[in-house]
Amino acid sequence: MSERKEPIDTAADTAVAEAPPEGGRGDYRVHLDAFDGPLDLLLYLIRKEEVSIYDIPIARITQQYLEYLRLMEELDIAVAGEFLVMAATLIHIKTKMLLPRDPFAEAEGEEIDDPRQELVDRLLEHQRYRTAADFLYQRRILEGEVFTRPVPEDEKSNAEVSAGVFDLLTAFRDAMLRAQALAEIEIARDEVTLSQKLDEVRALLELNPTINVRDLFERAGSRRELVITFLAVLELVKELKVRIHQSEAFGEIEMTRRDPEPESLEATSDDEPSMNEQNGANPNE
Amino acid sequence: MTVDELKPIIEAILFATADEPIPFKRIAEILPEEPEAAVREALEALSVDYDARAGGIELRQIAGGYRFSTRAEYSEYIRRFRKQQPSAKLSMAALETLAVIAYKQPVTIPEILEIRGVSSSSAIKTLLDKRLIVAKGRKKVVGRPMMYGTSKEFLIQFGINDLTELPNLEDFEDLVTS
Amino acid sequence: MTVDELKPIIEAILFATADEPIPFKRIAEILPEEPEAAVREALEALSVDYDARAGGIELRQIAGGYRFSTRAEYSEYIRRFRKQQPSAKLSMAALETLAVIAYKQPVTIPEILEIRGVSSSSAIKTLLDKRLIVAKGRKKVVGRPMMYGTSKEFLIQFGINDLTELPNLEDFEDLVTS
Repeated sequence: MSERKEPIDTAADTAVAEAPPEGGRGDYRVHLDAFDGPLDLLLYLIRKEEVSIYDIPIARITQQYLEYLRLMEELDIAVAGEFLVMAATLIHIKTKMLLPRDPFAEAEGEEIDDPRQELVDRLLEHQRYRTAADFLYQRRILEGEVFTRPVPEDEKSNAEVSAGVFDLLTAFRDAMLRAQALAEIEIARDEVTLSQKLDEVRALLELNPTINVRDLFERAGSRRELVITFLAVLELVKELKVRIHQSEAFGEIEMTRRDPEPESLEATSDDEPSMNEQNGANPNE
Repeated sequence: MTVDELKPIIEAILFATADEPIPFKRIAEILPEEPEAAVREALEALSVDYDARAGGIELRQIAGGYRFSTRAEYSEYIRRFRKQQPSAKLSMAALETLAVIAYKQPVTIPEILEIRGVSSSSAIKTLLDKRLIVAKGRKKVVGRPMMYGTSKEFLIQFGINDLTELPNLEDFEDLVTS
Repeated sequence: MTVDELKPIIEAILFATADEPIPFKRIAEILPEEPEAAVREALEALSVDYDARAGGIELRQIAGGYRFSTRAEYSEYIRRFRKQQPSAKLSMAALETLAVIAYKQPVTIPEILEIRGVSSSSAIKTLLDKRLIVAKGRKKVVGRPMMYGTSKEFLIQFGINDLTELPNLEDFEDLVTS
């Protein structure tokens, strides 16, 4: 059963406990939804039957409890596993109560275990916590009547939080989710084709006559883009648009633009040759 | 300084720090030349002064610190003035879970389930979101579950100075059986 | 109401209202059953009371309204007090940076940038100032950037014994998915 979401109200709680369920079907639903777990339902039944919590007529209460479960199912209220576990516990206690007591143990004056004892202890403990919850409820209401000096607006805009470890976890999770979303956008953007990559490298070569090939590969945002970059470089070599060279063994691999057109050769002759000489010293094509 | 000289200094500090309860230690640190006993005496004298005046304000000890706040009997006027709604209520499930955590802390989710007889995860989430509880490390058992305890915010929102002020759980028994 | 009955109400209202001075008219509006003259008399009596006490606070008429403020002679103490910063209070940016460092340590500034998507240098400075993080040597990559991790102070302020006590995503899912 889901937890109650409505605000606690002591008056309403008494209503839950005392209102007879012999009303319309709608009333049943209201009452049944209000039980916050099997212990709650049991306490309600004990109060309704006006029996002592220390001497629970287990057969009668078990029967009532099972009737309520049936009713909940009939009304399509999801019966949580905890309610079924309690049903089994009740039936188990009922069976134990029916067994004849060990006459020898009784004769020897041994303490006879009441099969209900554990359940009674749990119910009492649960009751105490309910009362404690009521106490907290009252305290919070009282404290709500007390006001402090509000934090000035200028301090509020730069508000700082006093954080706990779960705030750290939440902040970390948010940052990771954001990073993931960003990465996905980037991957989507980087789904380039070979012809796009070729255009991109050609445009780069227009700006820089010599390109470090490793830099070019490192710019790839994905494995797929890396492969496409590699294919683009091969294509340019094949088209005799570039020359690939490595100045020393295991050194940087560079790619230099070839300028076969006479007019562009002329245009670039002033700054190009020195570069070509340098790089061409140890051609590794 | 005399107690009468210390009183207005402390009053000004507490007044200027808005809604945060200030621990005694932090007040004493501002006045390093003064003996701690004198500072404490001034604080207590100040509190007595405010009680004697029976004005609109009182000096209270809360969440291990000192804080000025208005007296509860004037809340209606302030609410009228601020046009402010009372803070959101907690569900019975959340309050019960909070009660278990307050009395059994540090306590794990399985232990809370054991006591309440019902899963309390969403109540715990609510309490964490409202900063009423905090994680208190892991329990050294199989699975190393997270332990939870109440926060300073819990003390503030429930008007408690420290956890020893909570009534004994056993004292609630009378209410149970009667 | 008598002036003595009005005084604490007005005191509570002025105390619980933010820094702006409250015009007389607004105070009178909260007490529609009371004659304006009585409200004004109570306000003035309150002001006289505060002057007579010569405490840390005074009730001043300023910018056409009434406002409590601390007396100028105690400003030095308030300044001193505000300079102390022993708390784990953090801006959201600093908290998120701390979270990334806590969960990814040791981690470099470029790596934090990668995750957060924004520059975190000033947040890192704040965290270093608050001693929540410490430098953990340089990473053996190009540029040899500094690596950061959480400090012992971090463990103390967040109330955990060691980093394994930090909640993980499963702890979080336990709370959400039930």
